[in-house]
Amino acid sequence: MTTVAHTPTQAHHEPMSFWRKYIFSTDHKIIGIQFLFVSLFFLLVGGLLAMQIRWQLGFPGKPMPGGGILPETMVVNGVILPEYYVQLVSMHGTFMVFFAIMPLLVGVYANFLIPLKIGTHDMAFPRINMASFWLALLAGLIMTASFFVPNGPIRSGWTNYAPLAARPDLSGVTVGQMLWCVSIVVLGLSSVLGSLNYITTVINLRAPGMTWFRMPLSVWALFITAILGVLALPVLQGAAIMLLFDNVLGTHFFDPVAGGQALLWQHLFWFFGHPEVYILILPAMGMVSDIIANGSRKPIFGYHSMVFAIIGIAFLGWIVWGHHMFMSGMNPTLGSTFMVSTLLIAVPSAIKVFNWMGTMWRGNLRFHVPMLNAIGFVSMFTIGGLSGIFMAATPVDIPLHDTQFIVAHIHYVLFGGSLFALFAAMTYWYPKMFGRLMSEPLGKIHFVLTFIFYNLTFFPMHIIGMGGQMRRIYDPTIYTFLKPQQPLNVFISYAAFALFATQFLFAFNFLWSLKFGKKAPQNPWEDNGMEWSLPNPAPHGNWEKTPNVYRGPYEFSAPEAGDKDYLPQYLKLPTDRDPVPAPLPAGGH
Amino acid sequence: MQTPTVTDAMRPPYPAEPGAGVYSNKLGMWVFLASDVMFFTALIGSYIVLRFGAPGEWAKPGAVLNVPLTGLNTFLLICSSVSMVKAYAAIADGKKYFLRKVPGKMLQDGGLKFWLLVTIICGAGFVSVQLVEYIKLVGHGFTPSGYREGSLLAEHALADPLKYGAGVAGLYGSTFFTMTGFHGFHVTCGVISMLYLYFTKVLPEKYSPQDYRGIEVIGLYWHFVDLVWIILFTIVYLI
Amino acid sequence: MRWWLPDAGSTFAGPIDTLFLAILIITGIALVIVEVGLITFVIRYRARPGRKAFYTHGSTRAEVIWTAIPAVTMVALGLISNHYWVLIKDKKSVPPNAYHLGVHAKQFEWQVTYPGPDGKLGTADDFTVRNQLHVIVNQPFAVELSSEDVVHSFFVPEWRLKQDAVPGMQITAWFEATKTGEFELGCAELCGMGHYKMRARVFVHTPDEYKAWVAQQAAGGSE
Amino acid sequence: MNGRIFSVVGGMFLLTVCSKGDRSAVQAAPPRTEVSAAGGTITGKVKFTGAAPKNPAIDMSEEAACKAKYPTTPTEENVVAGAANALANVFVYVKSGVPAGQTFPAPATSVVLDQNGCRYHPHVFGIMVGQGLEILNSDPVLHNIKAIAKANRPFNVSQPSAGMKTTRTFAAPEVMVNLECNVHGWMHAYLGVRPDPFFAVTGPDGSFSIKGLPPGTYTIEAWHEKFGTQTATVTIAATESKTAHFTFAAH
Repeated sequence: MTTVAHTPTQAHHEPMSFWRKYIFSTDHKIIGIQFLFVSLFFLLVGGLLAMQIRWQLGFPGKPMPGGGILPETMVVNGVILPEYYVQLVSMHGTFMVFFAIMPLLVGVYANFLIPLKIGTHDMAFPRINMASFWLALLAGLIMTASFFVPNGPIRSGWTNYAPLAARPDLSGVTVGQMLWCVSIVVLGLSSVLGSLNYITTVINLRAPGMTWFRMPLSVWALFITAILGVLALPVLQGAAIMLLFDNVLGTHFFDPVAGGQALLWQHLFWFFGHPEVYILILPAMGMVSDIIANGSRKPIFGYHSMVFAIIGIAFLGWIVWGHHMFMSGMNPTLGSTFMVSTLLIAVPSAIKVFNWMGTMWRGNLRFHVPMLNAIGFVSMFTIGGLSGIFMAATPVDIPLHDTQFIVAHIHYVLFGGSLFALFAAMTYWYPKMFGRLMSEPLGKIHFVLTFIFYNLTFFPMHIIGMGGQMRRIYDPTIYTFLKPQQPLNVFISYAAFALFATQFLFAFNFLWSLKFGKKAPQNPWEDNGMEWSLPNPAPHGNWEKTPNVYRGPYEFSAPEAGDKDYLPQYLKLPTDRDPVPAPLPAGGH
Repeated sequence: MQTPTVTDAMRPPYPAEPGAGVYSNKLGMWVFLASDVMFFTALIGSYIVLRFGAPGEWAKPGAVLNVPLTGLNTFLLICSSVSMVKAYAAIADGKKYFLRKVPGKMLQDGGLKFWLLVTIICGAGFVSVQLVEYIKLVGHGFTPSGYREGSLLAEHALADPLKYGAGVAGLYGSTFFTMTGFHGFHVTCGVISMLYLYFTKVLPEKYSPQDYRGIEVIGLYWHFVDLVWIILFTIVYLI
Repeated sequence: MRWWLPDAGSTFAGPIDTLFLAILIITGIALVIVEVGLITFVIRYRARPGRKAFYTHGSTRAEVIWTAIPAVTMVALGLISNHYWVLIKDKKSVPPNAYHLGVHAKQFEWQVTYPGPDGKLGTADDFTVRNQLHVIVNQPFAVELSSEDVVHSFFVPEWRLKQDAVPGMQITAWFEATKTGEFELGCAELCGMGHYKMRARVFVHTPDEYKAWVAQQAAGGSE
Repeated sequence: MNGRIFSVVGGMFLLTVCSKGDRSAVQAAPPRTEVSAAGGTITGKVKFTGAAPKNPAIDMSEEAACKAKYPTTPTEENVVAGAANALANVFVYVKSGVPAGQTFPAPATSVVLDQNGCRYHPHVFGIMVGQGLEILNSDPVLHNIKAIAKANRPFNVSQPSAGMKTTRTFAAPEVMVNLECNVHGWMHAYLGVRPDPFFAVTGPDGSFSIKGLPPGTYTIEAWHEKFGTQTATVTIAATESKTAHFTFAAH
């Protein structure tokens, strides 16, 4: 009835060459899948780096198995060198945050889900969307290249604090630092282009009937995340450019000798940093809300408060960055204000956790693999959120800052949070992407093993963090106050190796089901989302005619549904009237 | 796939309820400009923090930088904004594409082709003046890392450290070149995109009063870049 | 094996440990509520044939409850924490009778400057020792932190004291050791390849031991 | 449809995993002339006047492994005075006068710099351009060797455990390249990089000898880390031995 004037060229089905259809495709679903495979590769790279870190912390000074293949600038007689260790730590953080979790959450699921869930053909700007992927891949290649340049990659942590990162003579890193900065600028551009695409699509291209409060929480979360991305990434680009100029042009932004300020980098980085960590968790929260509602066969508990909680988190996220810098020599009164805002931001997260539990309360719980992972997310994210409160209370942050306690908090929120949600999301929308179902038993085994090994790996980190083990130290055994807890380091390393091995179960399940997975029925999870009105895998251009939306996304076990316990948004009941699109704005401008 | 009926591209697609009421290209450009505002906030914010936290006295306005020439240059950029508005008005109000005689009016009422060309020329002029300014400054010894030893400026700074802000010349150079450099980069991108639009859309007269989105979007970008320059000119050159 | 915070070694440790315990209890309760809730829901409400989920869109009363309780707890926590934060970190909280030492952090070592017999820092008789911090027990000390190259962080776990040493800034951190003996000072901020090796020994003396040490150092000998 | 995606994306994986750069950059050995075994020699003694300043003691109590290697408290080696005011650790080399066009092959054996007892052995030494410098760590303790050089590329290598060996070469002549360890602030070594073998370091008795010099007039320079440099000119007619003495003023 109403169409967008410039639907993509697939309108008249001229046969597109292999290259146009799969490599340089402008179809949001193909771009989502491209992001998926590239991000999973970088997730593997990040994991390999983590294993070397765990080897060094668990067995300092002992030759690492397989260490021989590394050049002698990194490993001598199999023993990891300190400069390579700080490179491992820096690159593990950089790859996981920028090239694994962020693209997996935003690159894959914003691209794949938004047009499908709001009932439109494609993104507002398909070509820009394609550019966003290729820029992200380019950024990843530049960052990977920094391993193979003289002096290797950066050595100043993924946070890249200034005087160390700005002075090659102090850090010993030359080309690697420049590549990091360039890669971050390119990634920033890719992320900004992607985010402006998602924002325009959600605002303008919603199907008739898909009002703001009929949008599923996953689309709300991805929409708010896109806003965070559009406003946060450019600040990091600016900071990275200043750092690049400090290294290359001899500028003095962060060089205290010539009047620059070392704290300036920390302020810029964390002003971006905190919205960034909410970019890393909000999409996970959104997708988990959808999956838990589906698994519980029950409408999400408190839809409106969940939406305002997401908006609350996003807004507060801009005024809390100082809690990363309580110890940095910043004025203590600033510490007090940032403490208050940080403590307040715990409230929306609490609201979300209780609402997820409210959804499961008196539900009819189906324990498919996505639901298991979603429950894993809720239980683990709770620990992550609560351990954040220890650092929000400034006096308690004094002994805990920059120790393994912070590392535990990061991994409980990022691994226990985003990665569990990603396992759920990947399994949940796998049929929509590839038309086949991932194996259910294998998925369950993977979940149980991951849940166990994950906790065995990261919970003890709280303990050694309380004991005072500092972050990013190459060999904890040279400190007498750390010797008594070295057995915990060894234990964590073994658990981490087991956790890494378990992930191959998921990888095998993922790749094997591509070809041999069970053929997926039309609506395998019996869900209400708009995407399930399309065949699996969804065709190019999605719907022939823009569908209508008749109700909210969470009408599970609705009385009108009769015997079935779900009521899809696109299903027209006899009592439903076709939605009339909003009147056009006057004058057309 | 249903054949797309050509509706007025300028209207936003029918959102389920009154959304922003802005067609997608313009909304996309507004969001991009928001991200660019954050980018310049990072640079200008750092400039302010560095300047107020600077240990020594900042260089006096006009000591190193050529304020009159840049003032003229700023005027040139403002004119290019005015000509951009004229170009937009020319196509939005259905005026002819090129110059047409208007009885009794001295300057014909120019169309899109004329005014967009004026904008491009002014923009390119601005960038080239800035480039010449850069070359002259570097020649005098003003580099991103401060005053080059043994250069003309270095001697001046020795002679009168207060006026030339000798103590914080490093910061002065760094902030000046980064901010104005990236602004210049944005202006260059604007000029290139206008040239691209000029040859692929304006000359073949693809725009019409029903659909002139490209002009409006590039106009938005141009006014943004002009606004940023006005801020930059004030805080870098004038104070 | 150590399972808890290091032993208390300074006047800060008491309040910080109690606050840590209080937060542990609050978060512990919240954690138990969530985890036990999840487990009971998983068991009680699992899908059984013929069962239908309870159709509800939520209840504002519940929302108000689990917004107000966390908010009130957080504000209370904030007020208590701020009291100790100002006590520890505020410049005006440095006790007037504190002994001042100069700690200069450099890539991969701590250079500690002692006031020497005349007790005043910055006079000719000051002497500097590498990687050794000597203080008197039950006597407030103020450490003036400076850094030569990159950001380091002065961290003594037993004293619950951590403060970054930032190049270009002079930051004072005060403490009052309550236990004699030998402890360790580590660097908590990544400062390059030797970050892990920036270890200095900390000696908490009785007043006369300290005087003897200072005299012996001033005479130029080393132990 | 899936098969295609799978194979395509597999291809992309290979694209992204670039092969490791080629490690062994073989150095092309330029053709060089042999040094005539006969030739002149320059010997001499280096003394200093005044009282030898006392070398500050090093407090190695933080590195038990190094402290154990010293019966008495070790001191820094700023001024190593031998008998009768003889000055050791003076780097004496031919600054100019080597007939142009004559190049000397870098010896195959490399110079060994040993880190033992948290000190560099030798403290001052010379090396030829292109000759290997083998840095050995015989302490079970982390040392990082930071070479501060202007003509050559600076490097900063770490050796966390005993038995580690790192080899470096220097491409350009430079007097002196400073070597230091950031973990032990007192560790310093000085390394003179010369294109020719005509250099020597004075022993405990302050004597040095430079052999194999073709006839010509040479300016000899003596460098000491604390007392600065002094020069002398010597003319070698045929295969004869000349002497050149230097006296530094102690300060």
